[in-house]
Amino acid sequence: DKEAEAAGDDEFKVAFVYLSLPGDLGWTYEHEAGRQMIEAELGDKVSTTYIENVPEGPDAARIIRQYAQQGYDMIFATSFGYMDPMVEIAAEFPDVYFEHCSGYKMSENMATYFGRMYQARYLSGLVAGNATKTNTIGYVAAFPIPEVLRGINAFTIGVKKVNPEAIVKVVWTNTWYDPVKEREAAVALLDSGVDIIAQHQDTTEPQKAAEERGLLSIGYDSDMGSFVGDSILVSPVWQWGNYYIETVKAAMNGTWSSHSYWGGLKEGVVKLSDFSPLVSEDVKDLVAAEEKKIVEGTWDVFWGEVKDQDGNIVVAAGDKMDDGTMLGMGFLVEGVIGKAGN
Amino acid sequence: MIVLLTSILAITLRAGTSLIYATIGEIYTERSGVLNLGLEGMMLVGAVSSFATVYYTGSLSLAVFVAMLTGVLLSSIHAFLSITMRANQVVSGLSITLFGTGFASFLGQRLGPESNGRYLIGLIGEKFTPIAIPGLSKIPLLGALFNQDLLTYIVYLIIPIAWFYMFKTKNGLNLRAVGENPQTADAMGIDVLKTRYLYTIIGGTLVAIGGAHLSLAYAPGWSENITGGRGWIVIALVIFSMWNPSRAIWGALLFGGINAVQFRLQASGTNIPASFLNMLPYLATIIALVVMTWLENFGKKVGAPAALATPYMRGEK
Amino acid sequence: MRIIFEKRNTISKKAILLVPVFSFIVSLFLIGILLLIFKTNPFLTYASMYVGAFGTWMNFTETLVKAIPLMLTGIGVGLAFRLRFWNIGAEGQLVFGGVIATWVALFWSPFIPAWMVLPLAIIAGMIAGALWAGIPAVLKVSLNVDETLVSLMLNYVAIMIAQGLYYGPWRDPDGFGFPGTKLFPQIAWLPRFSGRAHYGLLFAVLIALIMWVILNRTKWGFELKMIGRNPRAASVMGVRIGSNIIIALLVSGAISGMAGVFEVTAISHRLQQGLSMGYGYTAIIVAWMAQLNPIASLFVAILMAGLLVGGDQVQMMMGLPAAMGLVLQGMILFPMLAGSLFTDFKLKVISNKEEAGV
Amino acid sequence: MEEKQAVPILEMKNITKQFPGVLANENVDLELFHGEVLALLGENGAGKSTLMNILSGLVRPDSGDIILNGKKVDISSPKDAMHLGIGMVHQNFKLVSTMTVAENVILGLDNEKFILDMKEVRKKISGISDHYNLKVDPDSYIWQMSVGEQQRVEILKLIYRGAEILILDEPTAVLTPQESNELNGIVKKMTAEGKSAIFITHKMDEVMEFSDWVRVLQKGKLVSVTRTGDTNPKELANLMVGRDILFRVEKKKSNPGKVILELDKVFALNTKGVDALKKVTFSIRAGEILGIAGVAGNGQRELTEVITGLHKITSGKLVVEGKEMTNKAPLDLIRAGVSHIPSDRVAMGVVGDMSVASNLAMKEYRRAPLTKYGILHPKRIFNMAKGMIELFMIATPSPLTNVKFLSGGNIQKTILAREIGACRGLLIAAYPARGLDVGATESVRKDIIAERDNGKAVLLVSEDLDELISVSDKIAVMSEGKVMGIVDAETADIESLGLMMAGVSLEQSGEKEV
Ligand SMILES: Nc1ncnc2c1ncn2[C@@H]1O[C@H](COP(=O)(O)OP(=O)(O)OP(=O)(O)O)[C@@H](O)[C@H]1O
Ligand SMILES: Nc1ncnc2c1ncn2[C@@H]1O[C@H](COP(=O)(O)OP(=O)(O)OP(=O)(O)O)[C@@H](O)[C@H]1O
Ligand SMILES: [Mg+2]
Ligand SMILES: [Mg+2]
Repeated sequence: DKEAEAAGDDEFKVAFVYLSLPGDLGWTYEHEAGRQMIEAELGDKVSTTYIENVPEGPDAARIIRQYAQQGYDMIFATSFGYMDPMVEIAAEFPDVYFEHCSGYKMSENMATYFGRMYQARYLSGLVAGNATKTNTIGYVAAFPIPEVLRGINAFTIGVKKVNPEAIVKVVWTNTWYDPVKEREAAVALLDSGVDIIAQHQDTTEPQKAAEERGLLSIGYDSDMGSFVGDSILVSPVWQWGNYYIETVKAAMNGTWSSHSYWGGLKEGVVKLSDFSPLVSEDVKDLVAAEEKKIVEGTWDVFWGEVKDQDGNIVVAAGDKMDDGTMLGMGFLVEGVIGKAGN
Repeated sequence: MIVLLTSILAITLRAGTSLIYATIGEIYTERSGVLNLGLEGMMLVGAVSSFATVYYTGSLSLAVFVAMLTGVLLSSIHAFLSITMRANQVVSGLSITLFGTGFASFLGQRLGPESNGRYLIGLIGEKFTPIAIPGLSKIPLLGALFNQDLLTYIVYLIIPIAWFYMFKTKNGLNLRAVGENPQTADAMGIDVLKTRYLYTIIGGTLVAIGGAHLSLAYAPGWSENITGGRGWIVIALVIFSMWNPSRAIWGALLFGGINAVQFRLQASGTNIPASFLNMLPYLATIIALVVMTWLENFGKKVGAPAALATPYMRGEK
Repeated sequence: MRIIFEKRNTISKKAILLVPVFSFIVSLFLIGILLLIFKTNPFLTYASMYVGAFGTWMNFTETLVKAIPLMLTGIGVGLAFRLRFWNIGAEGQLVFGGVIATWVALFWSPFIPAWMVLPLAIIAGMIAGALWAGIPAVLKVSLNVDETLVSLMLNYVAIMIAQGLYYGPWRDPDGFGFPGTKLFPQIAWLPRFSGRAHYGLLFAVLIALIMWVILNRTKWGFELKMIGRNPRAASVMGVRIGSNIIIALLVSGAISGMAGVFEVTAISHRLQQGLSMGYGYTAIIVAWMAQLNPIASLFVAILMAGLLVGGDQVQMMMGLPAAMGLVLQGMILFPMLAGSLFTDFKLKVISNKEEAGV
Repeated sequence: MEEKQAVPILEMKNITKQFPGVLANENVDLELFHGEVLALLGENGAGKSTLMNILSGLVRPDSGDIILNGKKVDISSPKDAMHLGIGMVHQNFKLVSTMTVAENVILGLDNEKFILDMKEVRKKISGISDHYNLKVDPDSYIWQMSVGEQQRVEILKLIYRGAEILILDEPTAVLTPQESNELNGIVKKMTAEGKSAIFITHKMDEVMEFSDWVRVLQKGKLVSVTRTGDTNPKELANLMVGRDILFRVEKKKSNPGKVILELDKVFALNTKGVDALKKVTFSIRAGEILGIAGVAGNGQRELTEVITGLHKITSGKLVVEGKEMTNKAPLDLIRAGVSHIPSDRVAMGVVGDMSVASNLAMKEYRRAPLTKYGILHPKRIFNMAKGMIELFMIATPSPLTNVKFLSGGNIQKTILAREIGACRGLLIAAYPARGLDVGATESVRKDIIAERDNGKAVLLVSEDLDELISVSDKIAVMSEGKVMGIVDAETADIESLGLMMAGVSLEQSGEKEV
C-alpha cells in the first residue's frame, strides 16, 4: 500500500514519518495501525505511505520536506524530536497540513496531537496495586521527561488508591529501545523485591523478565499480553485510528484548522487492553467505575490532593491540575522511589 | 548481601555469555592478524537467523547451527576482502556491520509470518532456559555459576579450550605466529592465508553464536537491533582481554557487572543521577584498562598482534 | 595454470580512475540482482537514489548538510590514522564539541559582543573536541594504553554527558520538560547559504586545504609522516614522538569537534537528541576510502552522504524497507574494497607451459 | 671426493626470475655437492637472495628447473622445501620475537604432536645444543636475545627440522668475529656429517676459509664458478664489482684539532635496568676517528644512544663542542651538530615508506633553504637529493622511489649521504659497513675517512677489528660497559685487542695507552 507515486492527483495523499519500524512492539506499531485504519475507512479517496526508522535529528527535516515537495497533502510526524524540523518546513509549505504527535508547537498549518495516556496508566495502577503482594512495584522507564513522569505518577496514584502501603521503584535506562538493557533494569528491580513490573519502553523485555520469575507485569503501548502471556495483567494502549480518520477527513473537507489535540479515554485515543484472566472481576469492576468517572469528566487523575515525593502538596484538595502544568510535569508523586531529574 | 551478589553474578554471567562468545571469536580472528569490525552486524544476523529457525522448526540446535552458518558466510566475505583482496580491514569490517545490520533487520521482516503484522518481532519460540545443577546451584554466590542456560555452560568449556588451543597446541602456536609475524610464519611453512581464512571464519562463527545467545536465551525472541551496540563493546573487550581467551571473561564480567550494579543502585533509590550511573560501565572499562596496562608495562610485552590489520603477500617489501 | 597478483611497477594513473569506476559498475550489477529478487526495478531505484541525493539543487544541499560533518570528521580521523593512532572516537569528539558550543551559545552569549559568539562557540567546541581526543592520546603516550578502547568508550561517555545535560540542568524551562536545550539566540546561528546547507562547508574546504598543505608542505607534516611510517627512525631523526602525537590528536579532535559545533549552531540551533548520528563511524570509512587525503575526503564525504540520502529514497520512492538502505551501502562498499587491490596490483595468468620454462 | 662431485645432490638449471623492472636472475645455474660448502658471492642486489629464496620456496622462478638427487622437483612453498630437506637462514631473521626459542623452533612443523610436548622439544633442543655446541636457552624470548643468539636459534631450527641442505644468507653480517667463528665451526661439523651448505657472504676471508666452491653473480647473471682453492679474494672482488677493491683503505695521518666530544664518567642503564655503561670516559678531537671495539652487547648501543640523546644518562657528563649536553633531547644534539648512522639501518635509519629524497632530507628539512617559516620546499628537496644521489652514487630508479625498495647497500649510502651532509662536528657511525658488499664497504669507509679529513670528529663502532684498525686513529675497547683502554690504531694488534674485549685491562694486555 505504498503506492503513492502511482496514485492519481485527485487522491488525498498522506505520509507518516516513523521513528522505528512499524513492526516494533509499541509506539510506531500503533500509529501504523491507525494509518491502516485510514486506508480501510477512506479507501480510494486517499493514498497513504510511510517512512520508517527516521532518526530524530537532522535527517527528519529532509524527509518531511521531501514529502511536502512530492505533493503530499498531509504529513504526520510521530515522534517528539520531529517537532522543530516540522515547524521549519510547515512554514515553507503553507498548503500542506502538518500534524505532529507529542509536541507543543503549532502554527497556521501545523497541529499537534497527543493522548492522555496517564488516564489509562492510572487504571493500570489500580490493577497493579491490587495484585502486588510485596507492596513494591517496579517501573522501567526510558527518560525523565514529562510524558514518562506523568505516566509514573498516574500509575502510582492508581496503585496507592487501592493500596496505600505500596511503593513504586523507578529505574531509568536512558534508552527508548534496547531489549537487553531493559531486561537488565527489570531484573535489577525484581531482585530488589518488586513483584510487578510496569514500564515505559518500547520492547516487551521487562515483561518477559517478570514472567520468567513467575511474576506479573503491566504492559504498555500495545496489548503486550498477546505476546508474552497472561502474566501481563493489562496494558494501557494507544489507539490512533479515529483521530487519524477524523483529521484526514477534516483536511479533505477543508474544515481542518490548526489545533492542539489531547484526547483521552473519552475520545478513545488511549484505552486499556483486555484483562488477563488473572485479574479478578472485583478489580475489573473497580477499573470500570474509575474509567467511567474519568470519561464523564467528574474526576481526573491529577485532581487534588497530589503530593510530591517530599510530601509537598502540589495540587491542593479540590484543585485540578491544568493541562499546561501536566504537559510540563517535572516531579514524582509521593510513593515513588527514584529521581525525577537525570 | 550474598543473595544480592549472587544475583548480580548470575545476571552478569547471563548477559556476559554472548559477549564472551563474541570476544573469544574476535580474539581468534585478531590473533591471526585480521581485524574484524563487523561484529555488530554479524551478531545481529546470527540473532535473527537463529530465532527464525527456532520459530519455524522448534529446534534449538538447528537454530544455533544456522547462526553459525551465517557467521561463516559473513566472515567469509570479510576474509575474502581483507585477505585475498587485501582491502582495508577497517572499512571492510565497517561495511560488514552496515550490511549485517540492514540484512538482519530485513530478514526480521521477510522471515516473519504474514499473519503477524510485526513480522518476527514479538513472536515466542523455544528458548534455552536456565538449568540448575542440583547441589552446585545452591552454593552461596558461586551457585550463580550453576544455574545458567546450556550456551553459558558451553562457554565455560570454550574459555579453557580456547585458551588451551591457543597456547598449548601446535595449531595455536602457528595461529599466533601468523598474527605476529606472517613473513616468518610463511617461511616456516605455515600457510598464512589459509590460517587467516580459517580463524576469521571460526571467529565469525563464535561471534554469530554470541548473537544467537541473545535471541535464544538472554532476551528470547527477535527485536530490531537486539545487540544494542554490543558488537562494539566486544571490540573493547578484546583489547581488555589482551588477546587472551582466558581473560575474556573478566572484561565481560566487569562490563556486565557494573551495568547490573548501576541498575541495582538505582533500584535502591540512590541519589546519584541515573545518567552518571549509566556512564559507569564505559568509564570503569577505561579505568580498568589504564590500571591493567600500567601494571603490565612493568612485566612483559603487551599489545595487539603485531601484524593486526596488515595484509600479507609473499615477497612483498 | 595459476593466477597471481603481481605488484604494479608504478601505480598506473589509468587504474586509479578506472578501477573505482569498474568496481562501482560491479556494485550496481550485484545490487541490481538483489533488487530484481525483490521485484524492484533497479534502474528506477538507482535513478531515484541519484535524484534524491544529487538530482536537484535542493536535494544536493541536503546531501551537503550530511556531508559537512562527514568531511570534517573524515579529515579529523584521517589525521590520526596517518600516525597509526586508531582514533575511533570522532563521534564522541563531535558530540562533546557540540556540547561545549552549546554552553557558549546559551550561557555566554548574553555577556559577550554579538560578533564574538559564533567564533567563540567554534573555538570552544574545537577545544572540547581536542580535549576529548587528547585523553586517549595522553594515555597512549604516557602509559601506552590502547587508544582504540579508550576512544571508543569515550564516545558513549560524551553521548551520555550530552543526554544528562539536555535532559537535566540544561533542559529548556519553557519546553514543557521535553529534552533539549533552549533555542540558541540568533547571534549563535551559523548562517546557511542555501536550504540548510551552511557555511560550515567553507570551513570544511578550508580545513581540507590547510590540512593538505600542512601534511604535504610543512615541516610538521613531514614529521607526522615520519612518525606514522617509522616512529623509531623519526625519533632517531630528532622528532619528538609523544608530543607530536598529542598535538596531532588535539588537532584531529578539534576538527571533529568543529563538526559538532556546526551541527548545533547551523542545523538544530539547540542541543538535543540526534547530535550523535554515527558520523564518527562513517568518517572512518570516508577517511580510508580517501586514502587519508584531506582533499579527497571532501569528495568521498559527498559521495557517502549521497549514498545515505539516496538510501532513504529507496524507501520513500521504491517502497523498500529502511534496512535496504544499509544493505545497499554495504553492497556498494564490498566491490569497491575488492577493487582497491587492482590499483596496486595486476592479475597475471601463468600457464603451465610457462612455468615449465618452455 | 671425486665421486661425490660427479653427481651434485642439488642442481638449479637456467633459473630466471624477473621482478617488475629488474631481472634478478638470468639463466643462473648452480650445483651443490654432498658434504660441501658453496659460497655465493655478488654485489648488493646481484640476485643472491632471490636465487636462494627460489630454492626455499619463497619466490617462484619464471623458468628453470631444480633437480634434487637426480630428480626434478617442484618447490612451490617453504613447506615443499622443508620436506625436501632444504632449510634456509634468511638474511632478515625469520623469528617471532614474542615467542620463546622452543616455540620458534617447532613453528609450522607438521610432525609435532597436536598438544605440544614442550618438555620433549626442550630435550631435543638441548640434544642439538650439546652436539653442535649451540648455546641457547629454549625458554628465553627472542626479543630478549642478542642477534648472535638469534642466529643460533635460526641454525637450531634448521637442524631440528632435519635439513640436509643448509642455505645461509649473510649469516655472519651481524655477528662478532667470535660468533662468526663459532658459526663456521658448526657448519663445518654439519658438512662433516654429510650435510651440504650454500653460504652467502660479503667477507672474503670467510669465503676462503670455509667454502669448497665459489659462484659469483653479477647483475643477476652467473659470472664465475671456481673451486675456492683456485682463486683469491682480490680476484673474487674484481669478479663481483668489475674493478679492483682495496681491502685496506688508505688514509693520511690524522691532524687532531680541538676536543669535540667529551664523556665524563658516564653511567647508563640498559632496558632491563642494569648498568650498561660504567664510568665511561673519553674524548674525541676534530679530525680524529675513535673506534669502539667490543663484543656486541657490551654497551656500544647505549653508548651511541647516549651521545645522540636517545638514551638516558644516569650520572656523568656529556659535552659536545664545549657545551654540556647531558640528557638533552635528540634534536638538541642534532642541532649541536651530531650526526648518527644507527646500527639498525632499516628500523632506525630510514623511513622505508618514504622516498629516497625525503629520507635524504630528514635532517636538513628543519633549516633553510629546505624550510622557510615552517613551509617545506619539495623542489629544493628534490634537487638537493638529486645532487646527493649523484655524489654518493646511490643506485635508485628515481629520487622519488621509496627507500624500502633499495638494496641494503644503497639504503646505507642514503643514510650516509644524509648524515654526512648534516654533520657539523661529530659523526657517530655504528656498524656502517654491515651487510654491504665489498665495493660498498670500501666507499663507506672512504666517506668516513673523508669526513675526518674535513675536520669532523668520528666515533666508529664496529665488530670488525680489521675495519677498526684500518679506519680509526684510536681504538677504545669496551667490555661489560667499561672502557678497558684506548690504544693507537696504528700500533694496535688484534690479539691484545681481543684480550681487552674479553675483559682484560689495558695494562695486562700489553698494549700502550695513548
Ligand atoms: N620482492 C621483490 N620485488 C621486486 N624486485 C625484487 C624483489 N626482491 C628482489 N628484487 C630484485 O632482485 C634483485 C636481486 O635482489 P636480491 O635480493 O637477490 O639481491 P642480493 O644479491 O641478495 O643482494 P644483497 O647482497 O644486498 O643481499 C634486486 O636488484 C631487486 O631489484
Ligand atoms: N617490491 C619491490 N619492488 C621493486 N624492487 C624491489 C622490491 N623489493 C626489492 N626490490 C629490489 O631488490 C633489491 C634488493 O632487495 P633485497 O631485499 O634483497 O635487498 P637487500 O640488499 O638484501 O637488503 P637488506 O640486506 O638490507 O635486507 C633492491 O635493489 C630493490 O630495488
Ligand atoms: Mg640478499
Ligand atoms: Mg642484502
